[in-house]
Amino acid sequence: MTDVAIVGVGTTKYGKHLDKSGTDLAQMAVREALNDARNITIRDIEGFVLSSQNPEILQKQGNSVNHYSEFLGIGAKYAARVEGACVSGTMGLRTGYLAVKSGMVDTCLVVGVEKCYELPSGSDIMAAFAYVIDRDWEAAFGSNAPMGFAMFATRHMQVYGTTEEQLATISVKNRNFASKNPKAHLQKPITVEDVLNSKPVCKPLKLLDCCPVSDGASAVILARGDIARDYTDTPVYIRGIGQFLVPENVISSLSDLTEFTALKMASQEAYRQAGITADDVDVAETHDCFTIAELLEIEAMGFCEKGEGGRFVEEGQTDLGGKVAVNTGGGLLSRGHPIGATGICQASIITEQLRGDAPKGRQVDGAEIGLSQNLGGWGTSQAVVIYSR
Amino acid sequence: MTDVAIVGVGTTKYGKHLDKSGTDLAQMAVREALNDARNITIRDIEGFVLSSQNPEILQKQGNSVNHYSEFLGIGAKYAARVEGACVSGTMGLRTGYLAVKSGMVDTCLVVGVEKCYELPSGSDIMAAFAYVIDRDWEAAFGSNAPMGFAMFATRHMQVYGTTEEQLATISVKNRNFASKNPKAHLQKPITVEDVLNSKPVCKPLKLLDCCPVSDGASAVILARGDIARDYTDTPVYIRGIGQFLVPENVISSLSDLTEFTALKMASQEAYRQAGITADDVDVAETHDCFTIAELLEIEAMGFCEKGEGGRFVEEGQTDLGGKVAVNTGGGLLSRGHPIGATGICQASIITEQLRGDAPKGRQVDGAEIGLSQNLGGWGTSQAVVIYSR
Amino acid sequence: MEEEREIMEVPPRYPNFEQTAIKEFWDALENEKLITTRCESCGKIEFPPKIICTSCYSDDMEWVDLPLQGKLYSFAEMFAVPSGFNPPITVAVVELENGVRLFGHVINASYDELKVGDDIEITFEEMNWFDYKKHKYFVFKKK
Amino acid sequence: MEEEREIMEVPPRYPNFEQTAIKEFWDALENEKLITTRCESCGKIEFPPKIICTSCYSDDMEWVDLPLQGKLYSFAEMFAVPSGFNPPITVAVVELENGVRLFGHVINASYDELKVGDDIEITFEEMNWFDYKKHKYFVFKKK
Ligand SMILES: [Zn+2]
Ligand SMILES: [Zn+2]
Repeated sequence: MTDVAIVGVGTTKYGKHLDKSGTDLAQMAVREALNDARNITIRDIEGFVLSSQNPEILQKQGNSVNHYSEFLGIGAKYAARVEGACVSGTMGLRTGYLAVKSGMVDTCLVVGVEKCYELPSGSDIMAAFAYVIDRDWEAAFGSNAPMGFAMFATRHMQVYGTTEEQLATISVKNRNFASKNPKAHLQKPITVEDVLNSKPVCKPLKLLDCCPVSDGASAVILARGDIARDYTDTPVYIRGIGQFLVPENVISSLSDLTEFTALKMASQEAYRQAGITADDVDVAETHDCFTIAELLEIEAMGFCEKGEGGRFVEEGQTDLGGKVAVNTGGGLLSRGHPIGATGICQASIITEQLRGDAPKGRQVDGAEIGLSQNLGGWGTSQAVVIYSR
Repeated sequence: MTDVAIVGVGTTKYGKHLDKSGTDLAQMAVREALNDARNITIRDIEGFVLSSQNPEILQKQGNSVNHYSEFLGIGAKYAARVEGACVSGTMGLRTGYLAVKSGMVDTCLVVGVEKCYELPSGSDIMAAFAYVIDRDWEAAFGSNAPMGFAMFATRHMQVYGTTEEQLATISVKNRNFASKNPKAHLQKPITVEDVLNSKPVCKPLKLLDCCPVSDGASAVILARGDIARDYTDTPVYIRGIGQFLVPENVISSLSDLTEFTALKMASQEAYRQAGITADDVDVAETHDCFTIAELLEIEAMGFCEKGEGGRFVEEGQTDLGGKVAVNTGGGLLSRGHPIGATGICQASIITEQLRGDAPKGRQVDGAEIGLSQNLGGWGTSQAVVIYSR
Repeated sequence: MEEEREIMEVPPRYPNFEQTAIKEFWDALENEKLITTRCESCGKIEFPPKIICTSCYSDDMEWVDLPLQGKLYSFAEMFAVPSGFNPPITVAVVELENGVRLFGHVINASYDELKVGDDIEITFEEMNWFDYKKHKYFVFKKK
Repeated sequence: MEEEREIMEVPPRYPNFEQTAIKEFWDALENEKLITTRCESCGKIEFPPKIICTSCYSDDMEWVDLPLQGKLYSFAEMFAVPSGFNPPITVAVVELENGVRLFGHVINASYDELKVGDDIEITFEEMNWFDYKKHKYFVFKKK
């Protein structure tokens, strides 16, 4: 079967876009992706995947793939809106990848978008996000996104001795990267003390352990490997995609709250397809919706041993010059997390890294193998992508 | 690439299931599909696609693919919730097909489900359905599903002389089929007069030109063609799937309100893949959400000429013994339309036909080539599947 | 014979007239002017208005007036309507002289009084919106 | 330093206690009994209760009592809570003696007073629900 390459990427700034609609943001991201590629117009693209998590509640708009197709001017012989809560972006990327890989289409546009600040208040936005949680068995009792990850944090801390300071290190590192990314939502550097002193959201997690709410859109154009160079001199190839969804959704149904079990399986599958091991990864964008998530991810993907994540980040092994640079775009923690867009943005950041186009202070020297990892639910739905030039 | 076969199908009765949740209905459909196949348990299935249109609004539940995975007990190495309004089911079927076709998984469960009657009133349900319409440029002025199809009906009637009696014929035929389908929502036979005398919903469409609101779930198990006979003696193969989404969504943006332009393209693609023409189709399940829709579909798919649909149905060409039997399961008009489930149910009805298992009065003698057609939006998002033994 | 089926709510009627990249459009309506965007790069006139051309993807968009005359392209009469409206409502798609099509309410004719091709004039009326205020929007009048 | 971020609403709290295939479960709670389903075919005990076994797909399910003793598996303390709750709320996952795990509120301890493995007793308290009435649900008490 054909290879699949990324031939164009685009992303809006992430943040509060009060004067832009979801379709405005999507148009801006796609415009950038079309300009990033060459010899391609919107009419040349055969497939269209839209990743958006909850436009129904956030924007009071359904049938989003058709709604967006009108505003993007795209006609498509394969089209789908793909949703899996926070992993919507990479689920969509993988679905577009399958459409190209299977020969169904030669090119596919994958757009991730979330428009949150259209709702009148922060409370309404948080209520919208709580829809991802099982309604009857968990959300009914007040559960929200920080809660589930705090449960992981508590148990990891008590079983392995992980500290709040170690978690804070992750937030500080990612903000430092974001300070060099003009498209990041939060760009002002912070210290470990800032994180520790920020107000509690859900103990043991504090405000600066949590990603902000962001509007934004990101887009990638996929093409068959054998025509990729028609559209760019620097195609970035998808070498493997692993995914796993476990039959666990309510927080009390999860088999182990010290690890992302589904991620172990997804990453092993991605490595197998790409013919690599964790040691080969030079740069990774991971799903740090909360600091504890990044820690669990570097363990599950085998960058360090289980339980060793705290020490590993403390040693700077996930910073530039460490064993593997993690979240050089600023991560969800600082770049922001417009839900459906996140997985697509990760792909665009890895593309920039593998082209060698990231700015000083963020570029990983000689990066050859990139990885992106995106999750949904309580880490119960996971996807990992491996990329190289 | 491998062939893809349907090796098991299951569907709940469609109708009001006041004491069943969406997950209850999905379990019931999957149980039937597992029992319909052999040598397979839920743990043997590698992929999982969930098609559900609007559980966010209808059930106040997001991340549905993970929510359902827990209740279905399915772990999956490819998983996605696929949504495209009323075409969600066939979008999901095609996405599962791609996952098998590309070699990513050997088997894939595709489940379509919609639970509507959890909302407290019919008004709330109708409000939920109106989310599929463009919010700012159409729904804001009161547009609803019957409205868009009534616009097609008006223009088709004025341009081609199609009559309300001809449209009524479609509803009568489909109810007659439904009277022999114990899983149909509405089973009591009706007459042309009943249709003409039913109260106006949106002129020129009356209540019996419109499908009811239904709860229900349907499931199919897909397998690689070379292992299909491990699971059934009567695999039904997917010979082609064509899809088209046009960049038109607001009713005033549609280029032609006398035809389903996207369906002409989707059906031609499906025929091309299967190596057939419209004349080869023996039995078709089409998306008759409103009577006018079935008429536009038989024209767009080439069963008759454009503008000739009214005469064609009047002559009984879409009934048993006619040129092509259409909606032998009762159609959306009578079987019901639990949105995300519809495309999957169509596949199960065609499977039954091609196995020769439909009851007398519904079975098409010697049916060899089956077709299902599903749409979203104002017919602007279309999918067509061709099946044979 | 059939079970009774209640019909119709609708999502809150939503355009935000202040926080939008097309505020000019809503402001113009308040002054009974109907405008949309034209791409300065390829000339495409689009409705609804866009910030980027859906054809050539230029972001060089200008506001232009739309003609206030057109012909009836299709129509329907809604008996089941969302709360906030009084049934029946006649709605239509109207094709303007420059080919642009609009969707809206017909204020002076019912279904049986209309036929495809009828001459239509665009005028303006106040409607209820999500902000619980009345705002002007265009409507159709059979000539 | 950071912009202020308001937190938390939640969707309406929803279980429908009448129109459900697991009415026995909700009725039992009203009587301060905690039950769930056991598959008579393979013996699997599942929580939440199911109408069909997620393992062997039998629909031969029986109601069984759950033990009212367990150990703290993990916990958190929510300072930002949906309307209808008073922060802070301590929440936990508790593993019962038979291995089944439950999620709920801890009513007699804050975060700093708890550790993984603590002995927990299940008791019952009234909570507000979507029907604007109070209904009993299980809660956790540190021994
Ligand atoms: Zn242009
Ligand atoms: Zn069992």
